[in-house]
Amino acid sequence: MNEIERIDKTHTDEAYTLGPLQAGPPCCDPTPLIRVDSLSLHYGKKPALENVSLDIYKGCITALIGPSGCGKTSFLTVLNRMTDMIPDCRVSGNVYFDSKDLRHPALDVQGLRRDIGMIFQKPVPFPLSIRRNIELPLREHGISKQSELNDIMQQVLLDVGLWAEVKDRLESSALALSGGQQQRLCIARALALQPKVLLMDEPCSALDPISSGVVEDLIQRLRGKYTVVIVTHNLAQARRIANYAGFFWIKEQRSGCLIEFGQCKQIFEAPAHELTAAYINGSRG
Amino acid sequence: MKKLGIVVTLIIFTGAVWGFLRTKSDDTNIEKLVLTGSSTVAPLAAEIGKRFESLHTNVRVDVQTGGSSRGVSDARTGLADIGMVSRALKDDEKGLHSFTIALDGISIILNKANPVQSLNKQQIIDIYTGKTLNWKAVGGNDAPITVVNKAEGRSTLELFLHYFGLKNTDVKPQVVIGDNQQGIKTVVGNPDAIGYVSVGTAEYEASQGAAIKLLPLDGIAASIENVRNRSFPLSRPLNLVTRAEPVGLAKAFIEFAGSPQVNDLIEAQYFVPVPR
Amino acid sequence: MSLSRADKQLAALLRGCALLSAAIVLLILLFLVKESWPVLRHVALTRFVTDTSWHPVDGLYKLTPMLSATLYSTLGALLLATPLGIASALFSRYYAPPFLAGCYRRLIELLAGIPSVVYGFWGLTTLAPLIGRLHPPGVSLLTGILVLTLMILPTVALTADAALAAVPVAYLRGAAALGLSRWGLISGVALPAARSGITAGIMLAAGRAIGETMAVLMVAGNVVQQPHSLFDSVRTLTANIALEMAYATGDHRAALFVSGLALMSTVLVLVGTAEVLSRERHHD
Amino acid sequence: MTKNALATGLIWLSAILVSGVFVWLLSDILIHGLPRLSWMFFAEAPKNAGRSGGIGPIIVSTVLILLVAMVTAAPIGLATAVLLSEFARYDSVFGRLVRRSLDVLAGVPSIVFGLFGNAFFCIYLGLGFSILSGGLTLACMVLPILIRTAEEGLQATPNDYRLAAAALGMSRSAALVHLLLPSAAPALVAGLMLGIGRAIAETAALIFTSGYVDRMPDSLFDSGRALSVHIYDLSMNVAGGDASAYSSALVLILLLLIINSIAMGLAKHWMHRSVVTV
Repeated sequence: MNEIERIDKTHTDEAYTLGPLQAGPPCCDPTPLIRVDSLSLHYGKKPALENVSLDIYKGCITALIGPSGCGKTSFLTVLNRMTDMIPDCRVSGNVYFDSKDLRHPALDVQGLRRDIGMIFQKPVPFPLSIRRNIELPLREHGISKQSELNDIMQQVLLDVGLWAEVKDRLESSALALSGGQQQRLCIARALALQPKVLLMDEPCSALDPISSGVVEDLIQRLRGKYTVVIVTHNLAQARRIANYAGFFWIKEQRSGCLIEFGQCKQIFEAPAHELTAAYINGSRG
Repeated sequence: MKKLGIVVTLIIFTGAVWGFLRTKSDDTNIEKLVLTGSSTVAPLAAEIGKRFESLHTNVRVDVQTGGSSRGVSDARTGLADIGMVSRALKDDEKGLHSFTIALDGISIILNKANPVQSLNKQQIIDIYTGKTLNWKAVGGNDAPITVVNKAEGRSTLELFLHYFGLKNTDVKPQVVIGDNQQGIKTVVGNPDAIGYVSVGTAEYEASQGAAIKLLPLDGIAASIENVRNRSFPLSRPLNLVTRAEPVGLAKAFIEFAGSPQVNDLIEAQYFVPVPR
Repeated sequence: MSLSRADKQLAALLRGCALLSAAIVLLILLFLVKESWPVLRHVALTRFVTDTSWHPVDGLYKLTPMLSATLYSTLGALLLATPLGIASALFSRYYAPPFLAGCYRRLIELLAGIPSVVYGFWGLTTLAPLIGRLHPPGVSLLTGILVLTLMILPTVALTADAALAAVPVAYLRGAAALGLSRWGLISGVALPAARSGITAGIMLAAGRAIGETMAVLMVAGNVVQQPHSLFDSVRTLTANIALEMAYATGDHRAALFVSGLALMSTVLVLVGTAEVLSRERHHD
Repeated sequence: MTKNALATGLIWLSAILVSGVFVWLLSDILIHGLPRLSWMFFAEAPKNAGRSGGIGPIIVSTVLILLVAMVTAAPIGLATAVLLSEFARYDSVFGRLVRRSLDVLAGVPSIVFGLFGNAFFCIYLGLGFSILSGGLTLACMVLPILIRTAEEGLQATPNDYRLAAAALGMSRSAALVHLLLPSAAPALVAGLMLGIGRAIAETAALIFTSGYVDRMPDSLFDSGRALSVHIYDLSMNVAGGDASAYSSALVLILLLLIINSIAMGLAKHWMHRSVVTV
């Protein structure tokens, strides 16, 4: 047992704070940051999502749960217009971000993706040094003063609890880091752009329990300052960290739909829909 | 990485600019003479050109190859000042002015190991038309004959066919070659081969130990000497052709090419100077 | 495809370059048609197949023997060079110790640069006499195929090597973890993963084999006849152009350009079939 | 086990066969070419139609022709490859049209290139017999190789990089310059070397475009005889030219070795600086 404690201890005694966050606003102020109504999505002729409508509240953590293949990840890709990267993918319905129409063709997509960061299931560090991994997106978005870059880098590496482990080998290759470290580096890279929203597609599924524990702690600490939308299979994790939860399911014609969406407590303790209840206590799916 | 890319492109750019600038500065006072045509005549013309350049400082002679027909067409269109043709002009080319600068004999060659010493005209005709297929019939050892013929349109082919009264459709070759050196190497590589190439090249290669030997034609030994004294029956003129009566630089060059001053060059290329 | 302004400009510039490279082929085809027009005007296309023989000076333009010689020589060279080329790529990638692999790759890169004249020259002076002992005259379709194989082998080997280098290490580790033998790993994982790179290499090599002029001219014997055996002396379309272009005038010269057009159409047919074949396994 | 052993045996056998034949060819060139090789051979101009003297001007012409060919073909080739692999959707008609025309371009015989180059660059564009028209003709010839290898290299880079870069709001061109090109560097360099190899090996195309003049070229508009043309002329048209043909072939191989090692050095340098791979 002491082995686990020792690892936990090493993290806690390193005084890492979430930087300028302090307490942050109450997590659920009433106006939703992202409103989605009757959204559906097709890859070629195959429907992936059927009229999904939900709201995502500023500063809260929203978990999307459901069996694999029910369109959770496709839903995420709509929010930061990554659907544009997928050939012959058609999206219908309307999505508002900060009360701007997210699907408007003239929208500056790069600006949008700076405001809405995304973390993939498999950590994807660039084949560059740890420093350049973080600096490259920043330089792209116009920050070029080296001192400023160093500050931001140190700040975000501290935020993700990676600074202690890498501060003396910033020039070494990011590919040499472990899975957990790489995922935290990717999160740091996204945080460096100070996004308003962070989309996380099963961030911990490829990680060992310890690293995924560290990532989970990190997500908890993001609450309040960042709006987090996390897709996860880990119901315990969702119950622990989410404020809101959405339950997706696959309809007969192989397309995903939203069964139920609401406060996390209500979904997990008193689900309205019997399908959600069955999925929650694991008797189906 | 960025600095390196910039440095490299800078070097290339200045190199190109240097290239372009150079043309503008010295192009004004250099007179250029362009010759195109037969690849057989080109080495000789290039050597004569070099000597001509050493005698006239601000002249540059550019010799390009591409074959006799290119020499004729370029001379006719004016693309080239002088055309080089390794044969007498055909009847539809009579409009051009031609000047013979050297002669080149054509000799039958066999592999050195072939016991056959000489072949009369009829035997050669039978071999080339496929009537005789085995060396035994003409006194050689029992082996199939490999007939080496030249490609269509070549001047040596036309002279060979004309001399033996054949049409190219009658000839049944086993191997068809382009230039003389290819012919020589084919015969060297195949003891049962028979072919025909220019006398000068064959005589030089035989003297250098190549496994070939020259057959006499109608009893006259195939040698540069016999071509010079016109006793050797089968030879072709190497001509320079111009569209109109040559004038200025072209005239000077043609006279120089026809003068005895270049005889040593002509012999160095194993051709035969035209007796002035 | 949502693109920012900078990307749109870049895309436009790139599209220009792509059009430029595609336009070159059009220019060449146009040039060939223009040059072969004099003979195409009054000689029916069928005559290029039905004439008794190829004697352009006497107005006979039979191309088919040369066309089949080109196809046989290219096919023969590909049949030999592909396995050998892929084998050398596998050798330098998976079998040879690093130092030996490096030297082997340097050797192959070197040979990609040797002029076709040197291959032809060597073929004529050393290879042909050897084959001549087997069956005179020594210069034949077989010698042509062997020399062509030597020439296109570096192209196949180098492109296959680059394609294998691009196979992600994770694939190989995964397969090795399953306890696959080295050959199982290669044939099961590496080759399928690198298939598109290898086929591109083979296409390039086929292009080079069809387009080869000098080396084939020197070793194939250049007799215009339908090849029946490997030891027949044959003339390919390219050798035909190189041999006679220097001394061809009028219709003869135009007929040579027609053989150039015939060659280009065979390349078009080959590229078309390759395209149809590759269409089923659609790139995801 | 036997299949594996059989494969190993076969692969070692084919490697030995291939290197054996090639060493036989190279030693043939080395034996005949080495005796005449001397410093003078590199510096002097050819004399007596190339039988004696050196090949100084010819080396300069060859390098200039290669430079012109590569400086024009590399950017256009890379741009086309980037378009085909990054910007054009795979099944787009335009993309497939360009690819097919490149496959056809790769099949064009060198003699046709020479005649086309002569008609287009020398006569139509009025460049005449010059290093420039020779280089441009070679550029057309080398384009398919550069584009195909570069495109394969770019397509082999993991798609995750493109998605990750896009998710960070990076423009496609930034992702291209900082991520995709460096990680495709080995394929790009391999393509470049194949292209240079093909260009330096070209004979028939240059006879009609860069010409036959073996004088030291003053500018890109001067006609300059390339090494391969010199080797062709010596072995085909000049009696007794074989010896210096072999030496010239040896010089060509040395030149190629130098160029390849420079390209490899550049690749390693470029790879090391920007892409730190495990």
